[in-house]
Amino acid sequence: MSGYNFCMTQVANSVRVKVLFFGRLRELIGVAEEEGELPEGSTLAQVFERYAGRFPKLTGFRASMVVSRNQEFAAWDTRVAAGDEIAFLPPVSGG
Amino acid sequence: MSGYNFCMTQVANSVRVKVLFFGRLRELIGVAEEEGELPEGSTLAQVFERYAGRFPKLTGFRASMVVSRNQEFAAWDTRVAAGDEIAFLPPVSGG
Amino acid sequence: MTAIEADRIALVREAIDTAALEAQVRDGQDGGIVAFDGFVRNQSHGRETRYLEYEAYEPMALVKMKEIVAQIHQQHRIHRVAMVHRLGRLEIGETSVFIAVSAPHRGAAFDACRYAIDTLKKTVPIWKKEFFADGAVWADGELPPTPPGAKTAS
Amino acid sequence: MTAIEADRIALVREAIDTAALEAQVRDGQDGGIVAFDGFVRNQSHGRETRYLEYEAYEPMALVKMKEIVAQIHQQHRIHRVAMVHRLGRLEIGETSVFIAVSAPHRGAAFDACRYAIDTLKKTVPIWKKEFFADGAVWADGELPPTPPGAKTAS
Repeated sequence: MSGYNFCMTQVANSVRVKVLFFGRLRELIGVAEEEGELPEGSTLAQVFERYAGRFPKLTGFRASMVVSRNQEFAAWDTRVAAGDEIAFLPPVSGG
Repeated sequence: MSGYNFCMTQVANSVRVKVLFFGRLRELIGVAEEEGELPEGSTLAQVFERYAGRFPKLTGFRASMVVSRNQEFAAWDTRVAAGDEIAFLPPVSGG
Repeated sequence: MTAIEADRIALVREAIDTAALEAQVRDGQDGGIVAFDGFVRNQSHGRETRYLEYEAYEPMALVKMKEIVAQIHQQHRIHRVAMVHRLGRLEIGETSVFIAVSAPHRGAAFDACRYAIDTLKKTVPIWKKEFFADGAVWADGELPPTPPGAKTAS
Repeated sequence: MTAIEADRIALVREAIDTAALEAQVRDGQDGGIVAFDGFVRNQSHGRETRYLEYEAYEPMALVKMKEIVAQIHQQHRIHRVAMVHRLGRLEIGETSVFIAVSAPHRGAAFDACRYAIDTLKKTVPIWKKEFFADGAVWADGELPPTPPGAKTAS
Protein backbone atom coordinates (compact mmCIF):
# COMPACT_ATOMS: atom_id res chain seq x y z
CA MET A 1 0.00 0.00 0.00
CA SER A 2 2.76 2.43 0.86
CA GLY A 3 3.96 2.34 -2.73
CA TYR A 4 0.96 4.10 -4.19
CA ASN A 5 2.19 7.63 -3.64
CA PHE A 6 5.36 6.69 -5.39
CA CYS A 7 3.36 5.24 -8.28
CA MET A 8 1.27 8.39 -8.54
CA THR A 9 4.25 10.56 -9.13
CA GLN A 10 5.20 8.33 -12.00
CA VAL A 11 1.64 8.12 -13.35
CA ALA A 12 2.31 4.45 -13.73
CA ASN A 13 -0.57 2.02 -14.31
CA SER A 14 -3.14 4.75 -14.69
CA VAL A 15 -6.86 3.94 -14.86
CA ARG A 16 -9.53 5.66 -16.88
CA VAL A 17 -12.52 6.95 -14.82
CA LYS A 18 -15.48 9.26 -15.23
CA VAL A 19 -15.73 12.16 -12.76
CA LEU A 20 -18.93 14.13 -12.14
CA PHE A 21 -19.69 17.35 -10.25
CA PHE A 22 -23.17 18.49 -9.20
CA GLY A 23 -24.98 21.53 -7.87
CA ARG A 24 -22.86 24.29 -6.44
CA LEU A 25 -19.67 22.29 -7.09
CA ARG A 26 -20.51 22.03 -10.78
CA GLU A 27 -21.19 25.76 -10.92
CA LEU A 28 -18.05 26.59 -8.95
CA ILE A 29 -15.64 24.92 -11.34
CA GLY A 30 -17.66 24.93 -14.53
CA VAL A 31 -17.24 21.18 -15.04
CA ALA A 32 -20.19 18.78 -14.93
CA GLU A 33 -18.53 15.64 -16.18
CA GLU A 34 -15.22 14.55 -17.62
CA GLU A 35 -13.23 11.44 -18.28
CA GLY A 36 -9.71 11.29 -16.97
CA GLU A 37 -6.69 9.18 -16.16
CA LEU A 38 -5.85 8.58 -12.53
CA PRO A 39 -2.99 6.64 -10.97
CA GLU A 40 -4.19 3.13 -10.19
CA GLY A 41 -4.97 2.78 -6.50
CA SER A 42 -5.65 6.48 -5.91
CA THR A 43 -8.06 7.10 -3.07
CA LEU A 44 -11.13 9.26 -3.61
CA ALA A 45 -9.48 11.80 -1.30
CA GLN A 46 -6.52 11.92 -3.63
CA VAL A 47 -8.79 12.36 -6.61
CA PHE A 48 -10.37 15.31 -4.85
CA GLU A 49 -6.96 16.81 -4.12
CA ARG A 50 -6.08 16.64 -7.80
CA TYR A 51 -9.20 18.65 -8.65
CA ALA A 52 -8.56 21.09 -5.79
CA GLY A 53 -5.12 21.64 -7.28
CA ARG A 54 -6.63 22.35 -10.69
CA PHE A 55 -9.57 24.39 -9.28
CA PRO A 56 -8.39 26.15 -6.10
CA LYS A 57 -11.98 27.27 -5.39
CA LEU A 58 -12.72 23.67 -4.38
CA THR A 59 -10.27 23.86 -1.49
CA GLY A 60 -12.14 23.85 1.79
CA PHE A 61 -15.25 22.29 0.30
CA ARG A 62 -14.31 18.71 1.15
CA ALA A 63 -15.95 18.87 4.57
CA SER A 64 -19.24 19.92 3.01
CA MET A 65 -19.54 17.33 0.31
CA VAL A 66 -19.70 13.57 -0.04
CA VAL A 67 -18.33 11.38 -2.75
CA SER A 68 -19.80 8.42 -4.57
CA ARG A 69 -18.18 5.61 -6.48
CA ASN A 70 -20.30 3.76 -9.00
CA GLN A 71 -23.46 5.38 -7.66
CA GLU A 72 -22.90 4.40 -4.05
CA PHE A 73 -21.78 6.80 -1.35
CA ALA A 74 -18.16 5.95 -0.57
CA ALA A 75 -15.57 6.60 2.12
CA TRP A 76 -12.81 9.01 1.14
CA ASP A 77 -10.17 6.29 1.50
CA THR A 78 -11.87 4.06 -1.08
CA ARG A 79 -9.52 3.29 -3.98
CA VAL A 80 -10.55 3.82 -7.56
CA ALA A 81 -10.52 1.14 -10.22
CA ALA A 82 -10.65 1.26 -13.99
CA GLY A 83 -14.04 2.30 -15.35
CA ASP A 84 -15.23 3.82 -12.07
CA GLU A 85 -17.80 6.58 -12.06
CA ILE A 86 -16.85 9.04 -9.33
CA ALA A 87 -19.12 11.91 -8.31
CA PHE A 88 -18.60 14.81 -5.92
CA LEU A 89 -21.90 15.70 -4.28
CA PRO A 90 -22.80 18.78 -2.26
CA PRO A 91 -25.42 18.49 0.51
CA VAL A 92 -28.60 17.11 -1.07
CA SER A 93 -31.76 19.20 -1.10
CA GLY A 94 -34.41 17.26 -2.97
CA GLY A 95 -37.98 17.02 -1.81
CA MET B 1 -82.28 14.48 44.73
CA SER B 2 -83.81 11.48 46.48
CA GLY B 3 -87.29 12.62 45.46
CA TYR B 4 -86.89 11.98 41.75
CA ASN B 5 -87.83 8.33 41.74
CA PHE B 6 -91.01 9.26 43.52
CA CYS B 7 -91.70 11.97 40.97
CA MET B 8 -91.11 9.52 38.10
CA THR B 9 -93.87 7.24 39.26
CA GLN B 10 -96.24 10.19 39.25
CA VAL B 11 -94.98 11.50 35.89
CA ALA B 12 -95.01 14.89 37.53
CA ASN B 13 -93.20 17.81 35.90
CA SER B 14 -92.40 15.85 32.76
CA VAL B 15 -90.11 17.26 30.10
CA ARG B 16 -90.31 16.80 26.34
CA VAL B 17 -87.15 15.40 24.71
CA LYS B 18 -86.05 13.89 21.42
CA VAL B 19 -84.49 10.42 21.57
CA LEU B 20 -82.39 8.92 18.76
CA PHE B 21 -81.01 5.43 18.11
CA PHE B 22 -78.29 4.61 15.59
CA GLY B 23 -76.70 1.65 13.87
CA ARG B 24 -77.35 -1.76 15.37
CA LEU B 25 -79.44 -0.22 18.17
CA ARG B 26 -81.75 1.41 15.64
CA GLU B 27 -82.08 -1.89 13.77
CA LEU B 28 -82.61 -3.86 16.99
CA ILE B 29 -85.65 -1.90 18.14
CA GLY B 30 -86.88 -0.48 14.84
CA VAL B 31 -86.89 3.08 16.16
CA ALA B 32 -84.60 5.76 14.74
CA GLU B 33 -86.05 8.82 16.39
CA GLU B 34 -88.97 9.77 18.56
CA GLU B 35 -90.18 12.54 20.80
CA GLY B 36 -91.27 11.65 24.26
CA GLU B 37 -92.13 12.82 27.76
CA LEU B 38 -89.73 12.00 30.58
CA PRO B 39 -89.93 12.79 34.27
CA GLU B 40 -87.98 15.96 34.92
CA GLY B 41 -84.58 15.19 36.40
CA SER B 42 -84.34 11.68 34.97
CA THR B 43 -80.77 10.54 34.42
CA LEU B 44 -79.70 9.22 31.03
CA ALA B 45 -79.36 5.81 32.70
CA GLN B 46 -83.02 6.01 33.71
CA VAL B 47 -84.00 6.99 30.17
CA PHE B 48 -82.18 3.91 28.91
CA GLU B 49 -83.95 1.70 31.45
CA ARG B 50 -87.32 2.96 30.21
CA TYR B 51 -86.41 1.91 26.66
CA ALA B 52 -85.00 -1.41 27.88
CA GLY B 53 -88.35 -1.99 29.57
CA ARG B 54 -90.19 -1.25 26.35
CA PHE B 55 -87.65 -3.11 24.11
CA PRO B 56 -86.23 -6.02 26.16
CA LYS B 57 -83.69 -6.69 23.36
CA LEU B 58 -81.83 -3.58 24.53
CA THR B 59 -81.12 -5.15 27.92
CA GLY B 60 -77.44 -5.92 28.22
CA PHE B 61 -76.42 -3.46 25.54
CA ARG B 62 -75.72 -0.58 27.93
CA ALA B 63 -72.10 -1.62 28.45
CA SER B 64 -71.48 -1.53 24.70
CA MET B 65 -72.93 1.86 23.90
CA VAL B 66 -72.45 5.47 24.82
CA VAL B 67 -75.02 8.19 25.18
CA SER B 68 -75.02 11.78 24.06
CA ARG B 69 -77.01 14.77 25.25
CA ASN B 70 -77.34 17.70 22.88
CA GLN B 71 -74.66 16.26 20.58
CA GLU B 72 -72.02 15.85 23.28
CA PHE B 73 -71.03 12.52 24.80
CA ALA B 74 -72.49 12.44 28.30
CA ALA B 75 -72.10 10.49 31.53
CA TRP B 76 -74.97 8.13 32.36
CA ASP B 77 -75.82 10.10 35.51
CA THR B 78 -76.41 13.31 33.56
CA ARG B 79 -79.96 14.60 34.08
CA VAL B 80 -82.18 15.50 31.18
CA ALA B 81 -83.80 18.89 30.68
CA ALA B 82 -86.66 20.07 28.51
CA GLY B 83 -85.81 20.14 24.82
CA ASP B 84 -82.80 17.83 25.14
CA GLU B 85 -81.71 15.69 22.22
CA ILE B 86 -80.61 12.33 23.60
CA ALA B 87 -78.91 9.71 21.42
CA PHE B 88 -77.90 6.11 22.13
CA LEU B 89 -74.77 5.32 20.16
CA PRO B 90 -73.19 1.92 19.50
CA PRO B 91 -69.40 1.68 19.05
CA VAL B 92 -68.44 4.02 16.19
CA SER B 93 -66.88 2.63 13.02
CA GLY B 94 -66.38 5.50 10.62
CA GLY B 95 -63.26 5.94 8.52
CA MET C 1 -52.10 29.16 12.15
CA THR C 2 -55.13 29.84 10.04
CA ALA C 3 -58.70 30.05 11.15
CA ILE C 4 -60.80 26.96 10.73
CA GLU C 5 -63.15 28.95 8.49
CA ALA C 6 -60.90 28.29 5.50
CA ASP C 7 -61.18 24.54 6.09
CA ARG C 8 -63.58 22.12 4.46
CA ILE C 9 -65.39 19.78 6.84
CA ALA C 10 -68.28 17.84 5.42
CA LEU C 11 -70.43 14.74 5.22
CA VAL C 12 -71.39 13.91 1.65
CA ARG C 13 -73.48 11.31 -0.15
CA GLU C 14 -71.73 11.48 -3.52
CA ALA C 15 -68.20 10.40 -4.51
CA ILE C 16 -65.48 12.38 -2.73
CA ASP C 17 -63.43 14.47 -5.18
CA THR C 18 -60.04 14.03 -3.54
CA ALA C 19 -58.17 16.09 -6.12
CA ALA C 20 -60.47 19.07 -5.54
CA LEU C 21 -59.98 18.79 -1.78
CA GLU C 22 -56.20 18.65 -2.15
CA ALA C 23 -56.37 21.74 -4.35
CA GLN C 24 -58.44 23.46 -1.69
CA VAL C 25 -55.82 23.04 1.03
CA ARG C 26 -52.92 23.83 -1.30
CA ASP C 27 -51.31 27.24 -0.90
CA GLY C 28 -48.04 28.78 -2.03
CA GLN C 29 -47.09 29.60 1.54
CA ASP C 30 -46.95 25.89 2.39
CA GLY C 31 -44.39 23.29 1.53
CA GLY C 32 -46.43 20.14 1.63
CA ILE C 33 -49.68 18.29 2.02
CA VAL C 34 -50.19 14.99 3.78
CA ALA C 35 -53.37 13.20 2.80
CA PHE C 36 -55.11 10.09 4.05
CA ASP C 37 -57.50 8.41 1.65
CA GLY C 38 -59.51 5.62 3.26
CA PHE C 39 -61.48 3.43 0.89
CA VAL C 40 -63.62 0.34 0.90
CA ARG C 41 -61.66 -2.87 1.22
CA ASN C 42 -62.73 -5.96 -0.71
CA GLN C 43 -62.76 -8.19 2.37
CA SER C 44 -63.36 -8.11 6.09
CA HIS C 45 -62.11 -10.82 8.47
CA GLY C 46 -61.55 -13.02 5.45
CA ARG C 47 -65.05 -12.67 4.02
CA GLU C 48 -65.50 -11.04 0.64
CA THR C 49 -67.29 -7.71 1.02
CA ARG C 50 -69.91 -6.75 -1.57
CA TYR C 51 -70.44 -3.16 -0.49
CA LEU C 52 -70.74 -0.99 2.61
CA GLU C 53 -73.31 1.36 4.02
CA TYR C 54 -72.36 4.24 6.29
CA GLU C 55 -74.78 6.11 8.51
CA ALA C 56 -74.07 9.01 10.84
CA TYR C 57 -75.63 11.06 13.56
CA GLU C 58 -75.01 13.89 11.14
CA PRO C 59 -75.14 17.08 13.23
CA MET C 60 -73.11 15.50 16.04
CA ALA C 61 -70.64 13.97 13.58
CA LEU C 62 -70.00 17.43 12.16
CA VAL C 63 -69.55 18.83 15.67
CA LYS C 64 -66.97 16.14 16.47
CA MET C 65 -65.18 16.58 13.13
CA LYS C 66 -64.91 20.32 13.76
CA GLU C 67 -63.53 19.62 17.23
CA ILE C 68 -60.81 17.42 15.74
CA VAL C 69 -59.88 20.06 13.18
CA ALA C 70 -59.79 22.73 15.89
CA GLN C 71 -57.54 20.46 17.97
CA ILE C 72 -55.02 19.89 15.19
CA HIS C 73 -54.88 23.61 14.45
CA GLN C 74 -54.13 24.19 18.12
CA GLN C 75 -51.59 21.41 18.50
CA HIS C 76 -49.68 21.63 15.21
CA ARG C 77 -48.35 24.37 12.99
CA ILE C 78 -50.57 23.54 10.05
CA HIS C 79 -52.34 25.67 7.51
CA ARG C 80 -55.49 24.22 5.97
CA VAL C 81 -57.49 21.05 6.51
CA ALA C 82 -60.03 19.13 4.47
CA MET C 83 -61.95 16.37 6.26
CA VAL C 84 -64.79 14.73 4.38
CA HIS C 85 -66.66 11.51 5.14
CA ARG C 86 -69.06 9.88 2.75
CA LEU C 87 -72.37 8.31 3.83
CA GLY C 88 -74.78 5.87 2.18
CA ARG C 89 -73.82 2.95 -0.01
CA LEU C 90 -70.18 2.65 -1.10
CA GLU C 91 -68.70 0.15 -3.52
CA ILE C 92 -65.32 -1.58 -3.18
CA GLY C 93 -62.44 0.85 -3.73
CA GLU C 94 -64.53 3.98 -3.23
CA THR C 95 -63.21 6.60 -0.82
CA SER C 96 -65.12 6.67 2.46
CA VAL C 97 -62.99 9.28 4.21
CA PHE C 98 -60.43 11.80 3.00
CA ILE C 99 -58.30 14.04 5.18
CA ALA C 100 -55.73 16.45 3.74
CA VAL C 101 -53.55 18.79 5.80
CA SER C 102 -51.22 21.44 4.42
CA ALA C 103 -48.37 22.91 6.41
CA PRO C 104 -45.14 24.84 5.98
CA HIS C 105 -43.24 21.83 7.36
CA ARG C 106 -44.16 18.23 6.66
CA GLY C 107 -43.72 16.89 10.21
CA ALA C 108 -46.68 18.89 11.45
CA ALA C 109 -48.81 17.77 8.51
CA PHE C 110 -48.00 14.09 9.14
CA ASP C 111 -48.71 14.37 12.87
CA ALA C 112 -51.94 16.29 12.37
CA CYS C 113 -53.29 14.07 9.60
CA ARG C 114 -52.61 10.92 11.57
CA TYR C 115 -54.14 12.30 14.76
CA ALA C 116 -57.17 13.41 12.75
CA ILE C 117 -57.96 10.02 11.23
CA ASP C 118 -57.16 8.13 14.45
CA THR C 119 -59.46 10.42 16.43
CA LEU C 120 -62.20 10.43 13.79
CA LYS C 121 -62.35 6.64 13.98
CA LYS C 122 -62.65 6.74 17.76
CA THR C 123 -64.99 9.66 18.38
CA VAL C 124 -67.12 10.60 15.37
CA PRO C 125 -70.60 9.03 15.43
CA ILE C 126 -70.53 7.22 12.10
CA TRP C 127 -71.38 3.55 11.62
CA LYS C 128 -70.40 1.11 8.93
CA LYS C 129 -72.44 -1.90 7.91
CA GLU C 130 -70.68 -4.52 5.83
CA PHE C 131 -72.65 -6.47 3.25
CA PHE C 132 -71.48 -9.93 2.26
CA ALA C 133 -72.93 -12.48 -0.13
CA ASP C 134 -74.60 -14.23 2.81
CA GLY C 135 -75.62 -11.41 5.08
CA ALA C 136 -74.60 -8.16 6.67
CA VAL C 137 -72.95 -7.09 9.93
CA TRP C 138 -72.28 -3.85 11.70
CA ALA C 139 -68.51 -3.34 11.94
CA ASP C 140 -67.09 -3.80 15.43
CA GLY C 141 -66.08 -0.22 16.03
CA GLU C 142 -64.84 1.57 19.12
CA LEU C 143 -66.66 3.04 22.11
CA PRO C 144 -65.87 6.75 22.27
CA PRO C 145 -64.55 8.02 25.60
CA THR C 146 -67.24 9.70 27.66
CA PRO C 147 -67.02 12.22 30.50
CA PRO C 148 -66.81 10.76 33.99
CA GLY C 149 -70.09 10.70 35.88
CA ALA C 150 -70.65 13.49 38.38
CA LYS C 151 -71.61 12.56 41.95
CA THR C 152 -74.06 15.46 42.11
CA ALA C 153 -75.39 16.15 38.66
CA SER C 154 -76.80 19.58 37.97
CA MET D 1 -45.95 -7.65 0.90
CA THR D 2 -45.84 -7.05 -2.82
CA ALA D 3 -42.82 -6.98 -5.04
CA ILE D 4 -41.35 -3.62 -5.83
CA GLU D 5 -41.99 -4.29 -9.54
CA ALA D 6 -45.57 -3.04 -9.15
CA ASP D 7 -44.32 0.26 -7.78
CA ARG D 8 -43.70 3.45 -9.71
CA ILE D 9 -40.35 5.13 -9.03
CA ALA D 10 -39.36 7.91 -11.39
CA LEU D 11 -37.70 11.22 -12.11
CA VAL D 12 -39.75 13.35 -14.48
CA ARG D 13 -39.42 16.72 -16.17
CA GLU D 14 -43.14 17.39 -16.67
CA ALA D 15 -45.87 18.12 -14.10
CA ILE D 16 -46.49 15.22 -11.72
CA ASP D 17 -49.96 13.74 -12.14
CA THR D 18 -50.68 13.03 -8.48
CA ALA D 19 -54.17 11.66 -9.11
CA ALA D 20 -52.83 9.11 -11.58
CA LEU D 21 -50.17 8.01 -9.10
CA GLU D 22 -52.73 7.62 -6.32
CA ALA D 23 -54.85 5.54 -8.67
CA GLN D 24 -51.82 3.40 -9.44
CA VAL D 25 -51.24 2.43 -5.81
CA ARG D 26 -54.95 1.99 -5.07
CA ASP D 27 -56.20 -1.56 -4.74
CA GLY D 28 -59.31 -3.18 -3.33
CA GLN D 29 -57.27 -5.30 -0.95
CA ASP D 30 -56.06 -2.17 0.84
CA GLY D 31 -57.86 0.09 3.23
CA GLY D 32 -55.99 3.31 2.78
CA ILE D 33 -53.39 5.44 1.07
CA VAL D 34 -51.15 7.98 2.74
CA ALA D 35 -49.68 10.52 0.35
CA PHE D 36 -47.13 13.27 0.70
CA ASP D 37 -47.25 16.05 -1.87
CA GLY D 38 -44.32 18.44 -1.62
CA PHE D 39 -44.59 21.60 -3.67
CA VAL D 40 -42.75 24.85 -4.27
CA ARG D 41 -43.14 27.37 -1.50
CA ASN D 42 -43.46 31.06 -2.31
CA GLN D 43 -40.69 32.11 0.06
CA SER D 44 -37.46 30.88 1.57
CA HIS D 45 -35.92 32.38 4.72
CA GLY D 46 -38.25 35.34 4.28
CA ARG D 47 -37.28 36.09 0.67
CA GLU D 48 -39.90 35.78 -2.03
CA THR D 49 -39.08 32.88 -4.33
CA ARG D 50 -39.66 33.32 -8.07
CA TYR D 51 -39.10 29.71 -9.09
CA LEU D 52 -36.88 26.71 -8.43
CA GLU D 53 -34.62 24.50 -10.46
CA TYR D 54 -33.92 20.92 -9.47
CA GLU D 55 -31.05 18.87 -10.80
CA ALA D 56 -30.15 15.27 -9.98
CA TYR D 57 -27.45 12.72 -10.42
CA GLU D 58 -30.16 10.81 -12.19
CA PRO D 59 -29.02 7.18 -12.26
CA MET D 60 -27.80 7.34 -8.66
CA ALA D 61 -30.95 9.17 -7.54
CA LEU D 62 -33.03 6.32 -8.97
CA VAL D 63 -30.80 3.77 -7.22
CA LYS D 64 -31.30 5.55 -3.88
CA MET D 65 -35.06 5.95 -4.44
CA LYS D 66 -35.36 2.23 -5.15
CA GLU D 67 -33.39 1.48 -2.00
CA ILE D 68 -35.84 3.54 0.06
CA VAL D 69 -38.83 1.80 -1.48
CA ALA D 70 -37.23 -1.61 -0.86
CA GLN D 71 -36.61 -0.57 2.76
CA ILE D 72 -40.19 0.45 3.42
CA HIS D 73 -41.48 -2.77 1.87
CA GLN D 74 -39.19 -4.67 4.21
CA GLN D 75 -39.97 -2.66 7.34
CA HIS D 76 -43.72 -2.08 6.99
CA ARG D 77 -46.72 -4.10 5.91
CA ILE D 78 -47.50 -1.96 2.90
CA HIS D 79 -48.78 -2.79 -0.54
CA ARG D 80 -47.80 -0.38 -3.32
CA VAL D 81 -45.63 2.70 -3.52
CA ALA D 82 -45.34 5.61 -5.93
CA MET D 83 -42.31 7.88 -5.54
CA VAL D 84 -41.77 10.53 -8.18
CA HIS D 85 -39.51 13.59 -8.13
CA ARG D 86 -39.62 16.31 -10.73
CA LEU D 87 -36.50 17.98 -12.19
CA GLY D 88 -35.92 21.20 -14.10
CA ARG D 89 -37.71 24.49 -13.56
CA LEU D 90 -40.72 24.50 -11.20
CA GLU D 91 -43.07 27.37 -10.51
CA ILE D 92 -44.57 28.28 -7.13
CA GLY D 93 -47.14 25.71 -5.99
CA GLU D 94 -46.02 23.00 -8.41
CA THR D 95 -45.39 19.54 -6.99
CA SER D 96 -41.69 18.69 -6.74
CA VAL D 97 -42.08 15.33 -5.04
CA PHE D 98 -44.98 12.96 -4.55
CA ILE D 99 -44.99 9.78 -2.50
CA ALA D 100 -48.06 7.59 -2.07
CA VAL D 101 -48.19 4.37 -0.07
CA SER D 102 -51.13 1.98 0.10
CA ALA D 103 -51.56 -0.54 2.89
CA PRO D 104 -54.19 -2.72 4.51
CA HIS D 105 -53.76 -0.72 7.74
CA ARG D 106 -53.13 3.00 7.87
CA GLY D 107 -50.42 2.99 10.55
CA ALA D 108 -48.00 1.20 8.24
CA ALA D 109 -48.80 3.59 5.39
CA PHE D 110 -48.18 6.66 7.59
CA ASP D 111 -44.89 5.27 8.94
CA ALA D 112 -43.64 4.19 5.52
CA CYS D 113 -44.60 7.42 3.74
CA ARG D 114 -42.95 9.56 6.37
CA TYR D 115 -39.78 7.47 6.44
CA ALA D 116 -39.68 7.63 2.64
CA ILE D 117 -39.82 11.43 2.35
CA ASP D 118 -37.48 11.96 5.33
CA THR D 119 -34.94 9.57 3.83
CA LEU D 120 -35.32 10.92 0.31
CA LYS D 121 -34.45 14.38 1.56
CA LYS D 122 -31.34 13.08 3.33
CA THR D 123 -29.95 10.58 0.86
CA VAL D 124 -31.13 11.06 -2.72
CA PRO D 125 -28.72 13.11 -4.85
CA ILE D 126 -31.04 15.89 -5.96
CA TRP D 127 -30.27 19.59 -5.63
CA LYS D 128 -32.55 22.58 -5.49
CA LYS D 129 -31.58 26.08 -6.62
CA GLU D 130 -33.84 28.90 -5.44
CA PHE D 131 -34.32 31.90 -7.71
CA PHE D 132 -35.21 35.25 -6.15
CA ALA D 133 -35.76 38.67 -7.69
CA ASP D 134 -32.17 39.58 -6.83
CA GLY D 135 -30.26 36.38 -7.36
CA ALA D 136 -30.20 32.65 -6.81
CA VAL D 137 -28.84 30.30 -4.17
CA TRP D 138 -28.44 26.57 -3.79
CA ALA D 139 -30.61 25.37 -0.91
CA ASP D 140 -28.68 24.39 2.21
CA GLY D 141 -29.43 20.69 2.11
CA GLU D 142 -28.11 17.78 4.11
CA LEU D 143 -24.93 15.74 3.81
CA PRO D 144 -25.90 12.10 3.25
CA PRO D 145 -24.34 9.58 5.62
CA THR D 146 -21.38 7.80 4.07
CA PRO D 147 -19.77 4.48 4.93
CA PRO D 148 -16.92 4.59 7.43
CA GLY D 149 -13.44 4.58 5.92
CA ALA D 150 -11.63 1.25 5.90
CA LYS D 151 -8.16 1.06 7.38
CA THR D 152 -7.01 -1.22 4.61
CA ALA D 153 -8.91 -0.45 1.46
CA SER D 154 -9.11 -3.13 -1.17
